[in-house]
Amino acid sequence: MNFSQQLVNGIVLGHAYALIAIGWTVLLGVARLVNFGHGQMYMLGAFVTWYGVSRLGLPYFVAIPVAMLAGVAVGYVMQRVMLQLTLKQDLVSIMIVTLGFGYVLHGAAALFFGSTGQILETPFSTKDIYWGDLWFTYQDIAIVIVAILFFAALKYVIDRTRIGRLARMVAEDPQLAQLAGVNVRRVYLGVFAFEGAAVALAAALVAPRTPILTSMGFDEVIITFVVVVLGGIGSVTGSYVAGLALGLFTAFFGAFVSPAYATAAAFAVLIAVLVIRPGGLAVSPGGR
Amino acid sequence: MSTRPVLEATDLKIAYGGNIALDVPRIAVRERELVGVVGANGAGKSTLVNGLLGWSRGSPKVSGKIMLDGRDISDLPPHERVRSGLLLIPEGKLVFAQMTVEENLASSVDVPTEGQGRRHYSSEEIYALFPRLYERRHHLGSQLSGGERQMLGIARALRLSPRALLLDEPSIGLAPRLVSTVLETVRALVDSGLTVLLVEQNVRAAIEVVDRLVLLERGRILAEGPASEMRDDPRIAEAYLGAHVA
Amino acid sequence: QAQQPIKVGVIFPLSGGAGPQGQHVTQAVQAMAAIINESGGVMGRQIEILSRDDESTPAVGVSRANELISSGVSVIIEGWNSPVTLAMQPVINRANILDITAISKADPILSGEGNPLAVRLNSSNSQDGAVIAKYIAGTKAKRIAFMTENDAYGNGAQESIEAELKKLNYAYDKVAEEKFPFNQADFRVALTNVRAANPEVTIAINANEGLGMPALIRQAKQSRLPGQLVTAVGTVAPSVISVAGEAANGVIGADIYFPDVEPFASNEANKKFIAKTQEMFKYTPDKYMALGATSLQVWAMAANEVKSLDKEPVAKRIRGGSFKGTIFGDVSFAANGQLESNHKLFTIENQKIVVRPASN
Amino acid sequence: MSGGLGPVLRVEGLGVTYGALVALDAVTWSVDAGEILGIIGPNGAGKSSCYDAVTHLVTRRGRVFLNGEEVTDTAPHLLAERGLKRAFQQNAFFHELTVLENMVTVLQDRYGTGLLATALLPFTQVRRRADAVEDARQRLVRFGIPEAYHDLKPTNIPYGIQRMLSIALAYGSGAKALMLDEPAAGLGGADMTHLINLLISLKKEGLAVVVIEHHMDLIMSVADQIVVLEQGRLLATGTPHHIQSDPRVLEAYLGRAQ
Amino acid sequence: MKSGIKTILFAALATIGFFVPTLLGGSGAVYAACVLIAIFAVMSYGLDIVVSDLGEVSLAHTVFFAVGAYTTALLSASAGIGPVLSLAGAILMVLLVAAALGFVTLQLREFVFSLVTYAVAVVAATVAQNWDFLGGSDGLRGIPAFELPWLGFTARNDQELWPVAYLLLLVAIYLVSAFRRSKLGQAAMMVHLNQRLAVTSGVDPQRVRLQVFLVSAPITASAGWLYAYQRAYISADVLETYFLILMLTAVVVMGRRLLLGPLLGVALIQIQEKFFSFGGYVDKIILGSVLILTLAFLPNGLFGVVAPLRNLFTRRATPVGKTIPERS
Ligand SMILES: Nc1ncnc2c1ncn2[C@@H]1O[C@H](COP(=O)(O)OP(=O)(O)OP(=O)(O)O)[C@@H](O)[C@H]1O
Ligand SMILES: Nc1ncnc2c1ncn2[C@@H]1O[C@H](COP(=O)(O)OP(=O)(O)OP(=O)(O)O)[C@@H](O)[C@H]1O
Ligand SMILES: [Mg+2]
Ligand SMILES: [Mg+2]
Repeated sequence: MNFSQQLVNGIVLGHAYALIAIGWTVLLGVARLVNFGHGQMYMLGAFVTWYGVSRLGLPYFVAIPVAMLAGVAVGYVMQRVMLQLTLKQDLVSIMIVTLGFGYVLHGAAALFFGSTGQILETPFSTKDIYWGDLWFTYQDIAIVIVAILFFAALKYVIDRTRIGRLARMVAEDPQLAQLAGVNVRRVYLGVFAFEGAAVALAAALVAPRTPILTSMGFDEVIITFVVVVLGGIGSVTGSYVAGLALGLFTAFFGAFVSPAYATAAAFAVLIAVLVIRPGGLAVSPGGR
Repeated sequence: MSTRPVLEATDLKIAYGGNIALDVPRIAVRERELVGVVGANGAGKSTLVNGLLGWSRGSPKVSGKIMLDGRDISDLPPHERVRSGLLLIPEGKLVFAQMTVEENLASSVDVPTEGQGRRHYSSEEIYALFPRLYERRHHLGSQLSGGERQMLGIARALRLSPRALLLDEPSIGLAPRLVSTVLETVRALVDSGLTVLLVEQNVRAAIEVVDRLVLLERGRILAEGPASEMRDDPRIAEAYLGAHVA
Repeated sequence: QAQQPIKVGVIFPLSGGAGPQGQHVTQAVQAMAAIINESGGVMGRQIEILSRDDESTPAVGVSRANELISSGVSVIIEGWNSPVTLAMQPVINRANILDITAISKADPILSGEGNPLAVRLNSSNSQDGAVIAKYIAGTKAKRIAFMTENDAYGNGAQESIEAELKKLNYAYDKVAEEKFPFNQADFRVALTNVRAANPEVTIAINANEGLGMPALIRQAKQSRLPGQLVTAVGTVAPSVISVAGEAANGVIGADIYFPDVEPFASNEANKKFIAKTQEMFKYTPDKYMALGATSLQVWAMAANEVKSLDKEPVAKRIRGGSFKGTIFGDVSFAANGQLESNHKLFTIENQKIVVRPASN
Repeated sequence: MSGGLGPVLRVEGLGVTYGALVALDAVTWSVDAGEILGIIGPNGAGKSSCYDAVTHLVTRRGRVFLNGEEVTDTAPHLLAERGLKRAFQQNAFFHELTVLENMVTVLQDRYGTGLLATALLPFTQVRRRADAVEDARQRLVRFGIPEAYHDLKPTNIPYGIQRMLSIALAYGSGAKALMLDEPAAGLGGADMTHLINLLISLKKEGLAVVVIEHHMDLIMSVADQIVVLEQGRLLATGTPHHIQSDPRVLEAYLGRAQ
Repeated sequence: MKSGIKTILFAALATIGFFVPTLLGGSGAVYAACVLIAIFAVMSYGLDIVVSDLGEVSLAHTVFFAVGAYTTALLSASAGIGPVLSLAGAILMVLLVAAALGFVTLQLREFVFSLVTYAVAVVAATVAQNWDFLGGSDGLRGIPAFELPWLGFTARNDQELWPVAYLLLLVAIYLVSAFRRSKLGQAAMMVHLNQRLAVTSGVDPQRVRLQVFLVSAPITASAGWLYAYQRAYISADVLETYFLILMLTAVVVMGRRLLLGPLLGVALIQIQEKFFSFGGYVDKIILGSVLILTLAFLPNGLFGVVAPLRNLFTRRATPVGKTIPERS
């Protein structure tokens, strides 16, 4: 086994996981909403980027914001439809409605983009870096940098700014938030639009690593779920750490044991962790 | 004391399902006035103050016209009414449990710090009013005692630069010493320029501070008048001023 | 009554990851049906194709099979995923309808448990193992690595390659063996392990043509995997090459059907089939399509001969029997219903499959 | 009745800490059958924490005795089974059920049938259910919740009635010791009178009642004994009369003499 | 009293239900569809009491289904054991599994609970796919026909299997309704709606959760039991999301806590899939849209649309009568 190469694999993978999870971290932790269509939104982000780059001939850097805009639109529409459920905080229904959106997105994307595999090529993904025995791409570097910046910015916004506080107020008690002058609907719409943009950005960055299919998205939603819960619902730092830990675990479990059982093993560890610490890895001050 | 009403509602009718919980032809609060609303449990006091803001945890049907400083606000959603200076401190849950006292007090939206009759309260002023909150400022809302929550609820509303304040039973859960403190604070706030509609169960304490008193029963106004006159009203005296004192 | 068309059921995945291939196979069957109908049909009757989508899900496949059974089909041609085939077999068998498996590779399909009169056209794992083993022996490479899909197909394929190597008395070192799940798309971790073992030949066994195989080929190239990359029989179709792009160049594989290579190139039945498919669907058939079409062709030949549409006589004619003039040329079936096939090695050059002349 | 055999509920050296904050420190009190114990003290004195400590909802120091038996380590739901019931300072309901259903539900320990019995003897279940509904109605009325409110959701009835419902739910199918946390908060007029009558009738039944209250008229008129807490510590204990004139209590809690 | 009328009504409904396939023409496809609807409905009822009564979204019910199916397959195919004993075996096995799972998830709530149960399903799928004892990814074959020799009963096709499936369905529905009226069902509701109040009313939440699991799992497992006979082949695909989504959708789409909700939900989905299919993708769009539209715009579920009939099907059909309005 090549330890340093696996370390690189794990770090890149971990940042990719964290990046994919970021939208849901905000959604679940900050606004106490779930989105089981997250995986399909990821898929859509990847395909819109791909369509922009390889069919419309847009530069990668233009295709990314286009994909993010598409994500915003989808997120907005979803929340617009679910607003009543959201205001009622009917989580079980929200879970299933978002699952329904995932289905619709998958079906529609397959009809529009077809169901054959595609490669999303970017100026970074084709540039390999060989460093002694190590191999990675510029795309990998971009993923790590963007993930770190994104998480830092998010942490700052949620903890220190008014927008973050607004979202937390709405998350806890939307009706009480109204009395503080907060436009609750707008916050919900905004949080979902953010989720759409964030997952599209993640897709545009991470999807070039592997071929893309319109039927993908399942693994992404599961990984996200694990990251968010393991990180302690609501904790931005927690989900960064959990994402990184999951990436490293996947790499080293694959290296020492077998990639065949990596997912199952990750889940087994997750079960163990949650049984011992129901709140996940993060410690929030004062306890939740 | 000016006579122009700051807050005025006409033909206010509120119904839950088919049941009319409130039917008030006119109620008004003038500039720098402290109006008390009293009545038995279920009389519709909360329904009234919530209705003025268009806010509810249930889903009532509200009709009627509500004016704030001569401006019709009947069609505004609750958060817009809040932004234009009409503040409500509801009954029951008042604080964000997952936020610290400090965060609860940090302003959530842009409100004019000064404006037509609006008064801005800095955190220093707030902490001076409620020293206990200062001691607890790093605690989460969920860790506060009942009385501490009540104080934080009032303090939060003050931070939003109120023009008129709707207070629903602020004395619930307060130690006797604090009840008078809070009511005196409310009186002082009014004297310094605020307009307040106060719902209070503790009539004996309330009548000491209010300018006018409104007696609600089954959703209707039964009596209304200056505090000094109402004190002698038999309907008040008998039911609320010491009938049960042993 | 005699002029009522004969209904033929076709069940493949038409949606999902395997959807595109399933659609192509269905089209190939339709092309073959057109050819048969033009030449007089089966027992003087026309064939009508009823196609269904199994969504790669056994439960859905079973539903679809039931549907076709109650609409009165005389034969069902099915099978992309082995579990779907295995689930449908007992249902079709109980309804006493002939079941021809075109592609699914699992060995139990022919075990007789689900269907005592099973017929399958795609090559079996053991047939496939031999050709790869022979190639390895030919290269004299000693350091061999396996990257294997961790399921019945992948493990079976690897086993049969190793068994064939043993039969050849070929000594080698298995320097790495990486297993991964079917839907894996990121092989960097596994490749890092393989690369560290410095193999001379790496054998990739991955039937996920839409995702896994092209991903594996690309990432192997990018990570500078040393030695020769060899893919298991039938896992590299033109669609894989088109996704893998330039990274596919140099990869070695083996397969049983190449539309434009001898002996197929001059085979009249094959030429007709290719022409028809191109005419109807603007598409040059690949192996899977050829297998689907041949399933129908063989069934039609057998039914015409025994003058019956019943399951038993037709199945008995096919199992252990020989047919002349099919798309695959003159073919014969083993007694258990397995089509005997001929393998050819190929190399990918300039993103095209080039059959290696040395192999037969 | 356990009369004569010592206090129904006794706590010894109860202490609660939240992180660095000592919310309750070495508090001891007891209440007999047919007695009402009042607990008063400034906001944040640790009164509610004291209840949480008694009912084992927080980790705490000290010992708890119920009917003379030590129950310090008994699980919260078992305490309830043994007759120690409590209400919360914030109203607690089953929000999606109606008032009546709320009451029927807490009577399950008396009227509920096991799964097997329900499946095998459906008619018995139907009968018992009907009995439960009838009993629930009567109990609600007794606790001051008129029939008109029985079919509404708890949050849709006036706050004062909600308080009474909380008490009724806490009492459930019966109790030996009942702990109420500010039952009069938000009550006025006739409802207050009703509450006083209710407390007195519970007391007459031989129940041991503990009441946290800020409402001085109420507590002074019904309590037999009063415990005053301040900053987690016991400041004073005694009869209402005694407490009302204690200078420490006046200073810490009651404010200027009334 | 009213309950008498209700009993008669339900009996009539149950009798008519048996003849539904005949009324629909009695073709093979109809029987196949009806048997599957019955099996999947039973499967969903197990989940229903966890989702609707305990208020937790369990994603591990496919595991219970699979345990039922695999146990049956192993017992009947390799050990030659008949349906009655294989049912007993399946229930025994699933009780063990459910107890273990219930124990592990005692402390967990909401998303965390959902995730852990999902994790269990993924681990189970990996085990099923790789353990040769369970047939690995090729699955288990050779399950014999459903046969009760002492009754002279053999079910070789769906038509012959229908009485068994229908009986199983009736039993499941009856059990669920009994559960809801029992102490345990009420306790589950209490824990769901207000745990603190439940505790101070003498309910032990952890025990209730565990018990609900132990009631729910055998219901779902018995569906797996019959499914094994119906399909005669079991593989790891029973742990796939197909069944999970089917169950979840069925439980919520008609409106929650309706006794006949899961049955009607399953029927709706299966009928669409079997008789009004527009291909995988369009079907996905349809199913997704139905979920979105019903849950987002019909607060009482699809069934709320036919409100006048509702009282017949409500959970608390007992003499509390009209005094208890439905949750909205
Ligand atoms: N969400 C609701 N749905 C239905 N009816 C309601 C709702 N809220 C209040 N009501 C009814 O409206 C009437 C007035 O209630 P309200 O809460 O305004 O009384 P209140 O005077 O504030 O009483 P309290 O002093 O107890 O707080 C009551 O009869 C009550 O049943
Ligand atoms: N969960 C908790 N975590 C941290 N501190 C807490 C917690 N619960 C209560 N406290 C603190 O403990 C102290 C005592 O609280 P408690 O609720 O017992 O007061 P109380 O006497 O009931 O007051 P009130 O009359 O206002 O209800 C308070 O200062 C409160 O802030
Ligand atoms: Mg009120
Ligand atoms: Mg308290």
